[in-house]
Amino acid sequence: MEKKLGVFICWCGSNIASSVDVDKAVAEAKKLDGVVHAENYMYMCSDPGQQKVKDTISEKGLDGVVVACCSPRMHENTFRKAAGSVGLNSYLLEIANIREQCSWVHQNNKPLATAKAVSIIEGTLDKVKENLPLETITIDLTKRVCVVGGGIAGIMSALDLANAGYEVAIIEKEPAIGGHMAQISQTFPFFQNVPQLLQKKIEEVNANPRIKLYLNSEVDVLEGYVGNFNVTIRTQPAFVDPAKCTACGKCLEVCPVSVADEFNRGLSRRGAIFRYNQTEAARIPVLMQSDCLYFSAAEVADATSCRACADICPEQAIDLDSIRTLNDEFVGAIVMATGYDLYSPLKMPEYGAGQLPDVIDALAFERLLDPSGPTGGQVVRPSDGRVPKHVVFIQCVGSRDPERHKAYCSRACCMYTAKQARLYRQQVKDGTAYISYMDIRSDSRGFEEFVQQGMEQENLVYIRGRVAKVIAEGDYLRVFTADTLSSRQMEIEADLVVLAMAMEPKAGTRELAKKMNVTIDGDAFLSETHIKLYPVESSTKGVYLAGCGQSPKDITDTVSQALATAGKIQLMFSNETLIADPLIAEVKSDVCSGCGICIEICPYGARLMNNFTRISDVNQAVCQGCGACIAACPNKACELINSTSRQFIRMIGDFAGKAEAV
Amino acid sequence: MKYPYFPGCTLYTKAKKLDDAGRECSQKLGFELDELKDWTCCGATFPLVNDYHIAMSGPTRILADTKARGDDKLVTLCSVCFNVLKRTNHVMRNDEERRAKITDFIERDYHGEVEVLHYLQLLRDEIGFDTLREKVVKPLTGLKVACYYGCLLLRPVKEIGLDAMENPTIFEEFIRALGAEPVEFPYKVECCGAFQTVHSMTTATRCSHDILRSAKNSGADLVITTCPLCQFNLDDRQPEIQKSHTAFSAIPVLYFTQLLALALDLPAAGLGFERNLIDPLPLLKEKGIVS
Amino acid sequence: MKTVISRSQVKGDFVSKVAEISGENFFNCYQCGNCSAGCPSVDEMDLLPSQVVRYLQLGLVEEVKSCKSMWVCAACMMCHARCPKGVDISKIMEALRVLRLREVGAEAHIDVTDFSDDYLARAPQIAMISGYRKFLPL
Amino acid sequence: MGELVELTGLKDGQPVTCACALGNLTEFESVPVDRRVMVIGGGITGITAAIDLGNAGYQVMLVDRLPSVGGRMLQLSETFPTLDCAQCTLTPRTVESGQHPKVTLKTSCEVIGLEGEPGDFTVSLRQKVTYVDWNKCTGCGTCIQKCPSKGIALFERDAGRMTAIYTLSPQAVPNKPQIDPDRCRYLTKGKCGVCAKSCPVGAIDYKQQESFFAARVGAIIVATGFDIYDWKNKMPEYGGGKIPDVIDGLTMERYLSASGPTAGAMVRPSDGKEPKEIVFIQCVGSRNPEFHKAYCSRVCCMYTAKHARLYKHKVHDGQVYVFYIDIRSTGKGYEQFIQQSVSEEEIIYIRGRAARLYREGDKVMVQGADTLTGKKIEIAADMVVLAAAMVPNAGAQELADILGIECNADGFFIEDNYKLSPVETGRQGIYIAGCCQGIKDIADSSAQGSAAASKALVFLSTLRRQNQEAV
Repeated sequence: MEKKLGVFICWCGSNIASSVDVDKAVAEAKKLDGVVHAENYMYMCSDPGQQKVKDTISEKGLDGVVVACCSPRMHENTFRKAAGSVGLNSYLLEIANIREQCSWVHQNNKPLATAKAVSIIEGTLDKVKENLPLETITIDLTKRVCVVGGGIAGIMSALDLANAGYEVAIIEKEPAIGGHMAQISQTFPFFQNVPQLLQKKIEEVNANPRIKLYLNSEVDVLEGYVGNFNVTIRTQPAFVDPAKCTACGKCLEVCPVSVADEFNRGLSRRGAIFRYNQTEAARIPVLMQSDCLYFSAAEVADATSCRACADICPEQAIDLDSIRTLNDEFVGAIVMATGYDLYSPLKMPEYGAGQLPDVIDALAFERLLDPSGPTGGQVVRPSDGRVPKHVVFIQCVGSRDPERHKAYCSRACCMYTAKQARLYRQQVKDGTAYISYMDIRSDSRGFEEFVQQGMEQENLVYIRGRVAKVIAEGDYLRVFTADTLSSRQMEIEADLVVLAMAMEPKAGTRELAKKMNVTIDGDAFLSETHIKLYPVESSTKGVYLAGCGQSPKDITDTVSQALATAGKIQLMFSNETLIADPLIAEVKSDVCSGCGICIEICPYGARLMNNFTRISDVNQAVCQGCGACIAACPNKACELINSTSRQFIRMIGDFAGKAEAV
Repeated sequence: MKYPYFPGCTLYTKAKKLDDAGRECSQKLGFELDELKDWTCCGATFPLVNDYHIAMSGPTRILADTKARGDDKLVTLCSVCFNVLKRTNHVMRNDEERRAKITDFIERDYHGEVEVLHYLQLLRDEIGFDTLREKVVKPLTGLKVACYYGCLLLRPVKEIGLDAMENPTIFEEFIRALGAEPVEFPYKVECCGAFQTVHSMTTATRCSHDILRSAKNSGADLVITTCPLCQFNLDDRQPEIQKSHTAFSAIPVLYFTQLLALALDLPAAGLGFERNLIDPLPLLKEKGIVS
Repeated sequence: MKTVISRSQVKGDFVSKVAEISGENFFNCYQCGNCSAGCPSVDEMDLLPSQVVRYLQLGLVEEVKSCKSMWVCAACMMCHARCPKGVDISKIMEALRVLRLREVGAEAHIDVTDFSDDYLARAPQIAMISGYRKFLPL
Repeated sequence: MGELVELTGLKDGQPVTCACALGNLTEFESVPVDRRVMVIGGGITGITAAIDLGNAGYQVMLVDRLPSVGGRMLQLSETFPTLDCAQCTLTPRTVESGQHPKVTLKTSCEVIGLEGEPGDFTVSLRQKVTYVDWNKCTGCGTCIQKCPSKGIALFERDAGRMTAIYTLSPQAVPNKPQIDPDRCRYLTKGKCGVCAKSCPVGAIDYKQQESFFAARVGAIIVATGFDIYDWKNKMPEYGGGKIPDVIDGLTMERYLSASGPTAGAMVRPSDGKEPKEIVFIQCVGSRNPEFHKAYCSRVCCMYTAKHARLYKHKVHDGQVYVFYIDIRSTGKGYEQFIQQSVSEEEIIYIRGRAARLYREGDKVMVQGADTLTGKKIEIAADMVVLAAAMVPNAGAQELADILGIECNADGFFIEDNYKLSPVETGRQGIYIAGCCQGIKDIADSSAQGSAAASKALVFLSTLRRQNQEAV
């Protein structure tokens, strides 16, 4: 028996109505076979708009509905919910996209746009005619979370989730949590002591029984799907046994190796066995395999392998032969808090970074300011330890440079540069701080005031112009710049130059994103689903984003985002199971020959060979309804429920027909 | 091995020494510079506006001639000619409309088939600096050389692509191959004032002074260049510089081919040092490079 | 003295012509000043390179036409090499020069008779030819 | 606050005395107090928090002073940097908040008192008079069509007109009208009553009295948002609102909006002509510690660039000038948005404040300066748009006093720690989010809304665990 169909056409303000004649469309729709009702309205998605749909469904007893409006991405759920609320199976409602696919692309041809809109509606109607009523699928839910990245974003997210009663595993690449925040001296705009702030949080993490730390670890493999992820974690060998080690420090003294210390941005040197940083959390030494002679000896012939640290250790806490370990974490949700790196100064040869020791990046300057840093908080020149009297801070180094580097603004640099310059001037009373800038971006509460105070109280000299070149002349640096406000070319003789390097996604983000099957943008930042509505949701259900891995931002905004991910996960965990869309692949068991091609092709691992029946089954929870198997199946044994080949051929027929007509 | 060669006006006269040395060295290094027949001036400046087609017809003709000989490479010694030919070639390859206009006008068929090479590039990519090192007879040991690139050998990077813009190294590698010691100096890619020498002499003088001072401060005994215009500015501006900056002491400015010739033990007499305003011979003698 | 800006002047013929033959979009420039910071000829300039672009953005034609900067530009292309927005100012300077030199009754900016014999004896052809191209009416 | 004393006597289950209150309060009170949260402010931030909490299974009371939720975002045309239509982005959320089984809307409603302690607050509220019985009203809109008295529309920012009985917008949630007593002929002159006559369900009630009720909740989220700085009275140099063709940014949004008073046609207020030369002035009242606000309003740079772009989409031969001090485009994709706008639309950014505006003929003369050329600039514009400073909504200080939380001198609510607890206040169980804590854009606001929700969830679930352990 034929379905009673209704058509609802949205103006979307003038988005659709300006190029599609909505009244004509209604008239045309009414003529179509099976249509018992058609109308249009300014905003069908609004309360009254949805009410119209509901009322008509109940009054006219519709058993098929087409809403012609924007992309189904926007409002399919809205209208399906509405239909469901008045007893129509929501899968009998379909969206005809006449905005993105019609009105927006045919803005100066109203008759054609209208005709196309009608044919889109007709095609969708024909689809609805063959749609089956469906029920949603329920999926089990593991109420545990895995946080990738132990920076401040990961810490805050983990703490909230753990405090809400859920078990959390933090995976941190480095030997200690804290991330880049641990390298920073003080905050803007209130000059708070960062180590103290951070230490409190790290202690909370360590004290929390629900949080499990995987240090020196990375995600090896991710399997499964929302609610049921299996994360395999690769942990580097722990050469030092924390249970035995008393942190006496003897091993540090005997190690013959000396390399640049990454944590101090190369301002100090360390052995192959060393303390990662000065925080209490990192008091147990770590051994860097790549630097250690014991391991390099293996390659070099006639080299006697060094065991100095192992031999000196009074507790026998060092085992040079320990191996890396693999662990599995079974979780329902994942937070990607992978963070950032600074763009390499080596990419800016005109500033001499890498060649001129007194040209350093901003994080290195933070290390100089940190009382527990390599200089005990004294700002001195790396080259000769002199106190610099003239410091030039250069902003937008690598940022806002679409031609050669990064097109985006790194957001935090304006503020931390102002902070660093102010701290420098507070320390070196007779010093001068010059800041080369293009636009001062102090845009959050209290930021503008902070920068203005810097000018008034510490007499920061802001020079509006990009620096062209930095060269060494004698024992000082010559900075070639211009002040676009006084229209002068300038040369500044400086003792120290600090580069506010662009922030870029942490090295390896690209590969990790691939593993987690999360989409990234052109700069390799993790992509959110919708910048306004779903700012912390990734492209993969159950995987959430926080911090600078998503885009550069300051600590405050990072924390807000981290807390938001915790909120989203808590509400996901507030149910016992998850609901999934039933619009997935199905197999005609009588046609399937069990060739297994679909199993190869499925990107989600949703197709499995049933060893008993020898036909290929569909894992309903995993299948995303992408249709790859349908295309691949040589026997046409797979179909997408409610998107069958029959339905599509009919739709194409409709469009083709109209195409000839136009 | 034979390479089609375009000397250009200046190398035929004022910069003969650059040309002679280049040719003689080529024989020692086992390749031949085969001069194009009846070549014309390249125009000396690449037209920077896109409606000045006539200025490109000259260089295009030169390139078309090379193609007509059945060659696919063209070697130059002069940075200016190199830059003009290379950029013209770039237009021929990438700008359909302008290419058509110009080739129609000169009634030649050319689509940028020829590869324009600078002599330095030839040494690096075709001969190889290692081979060069082996062929060196008289290593220029103990000679501290400031390698001055200037503008036209490098910029615009996207079109020239000979080496990096900020920190090029080809010239230093060349000098090391000769057994001399290149000194790093921050002005090696700055401008000498170029053609402003005929318009705003002060510009040329100031620019030259910055470059020479920087080279001296970096401990250089002499400066070498690939460009007759740079050589002219850096060499001939020095008396004037000394007037305004009494502290400034002169420093010889040579062509890279002249040093190459010395290293290959060609007679210094034939290298035209007498044309240098600042005579390099005392220095070269002191260093035991010429007796 | 105040400057009045209007639509007609911003989109004036001269400005459009400069944009056309230089092939550069002035509105790509965000006035960071990098070009002015690295330019070797600034000492002889009355407008900084970045300002020349700025004046063209605002359509301040007279100031641009009469500025010295275009004549002392040595076309060293350092500005373009370092421009974060890829603007080639050497092309804009050349465009300004040729438009001035193409004007009816345009004056010569160098005079060969000024040059001493021994200067001419030593100055390379490339210098002279470039000079003629850049400074003499076409 | 005399009534408060007796109000605090109110207990669970006590029916709400006011007929115009919407939503089933008994359902709200059907769960224990530690599963109830109140969200004050129904903008994008509040709605996000409310829906998050509702989806987490908590009963939420969403309170707003205005007759419908949606807040400022509903007034916007299209949003940066994607140019999505604001209506299309927000209406599904407003609708969801109205239909969500666990969210109770309390609009035209104000918080007047707070008692109790974290985990068990008793909030007293005033239900304002609407002169319409919302329980009877079906939102058919007949009254609005029939109402004879027209006047300036709040929602349209003076750009459009509305009737004395009105809903804020055609998409209002809840879609129930209320009467503006100052303009209603019946309430002012005592005769008319057209709405009462035309109402099919007799929902109009001219005698309606304001009423009070209390609600017990475990936690409170404050998201009261922002308002536009009163430049008309405070900035005579920009015409003090006397020059018709000088409008502020939010008004410009209404002109650009497809559902706005001009249905999206770009015309100027004075004579309905299409402006060919339009000047945007940024930092109007912002970054001005001497006379106005010391802080930066953060979003003006972006929405001005957006305005310029949308204007050019409508007026292809128009010329845009933007007076600015610094261009601040720090969000994801923002810098690229501005650079693209400038290059493609040939927008002229002039670095300097405009000093003064005055009218000459039908032009608005703009006196400014360009600090890059070092010139004093004058432009004869057809229209001028002011990116006026954004300020916390009126009554922020009072609300802070009621809730016992802190406000800074500018009236922004102060968080516990700027870096690590951006949404917690000095008082446990009370959280802040969105522009009331500091001006921010929609993306950051909605993220903070979720963050505040998370904090409330953590606080209440921890509380429950402790109580269970205590038992």
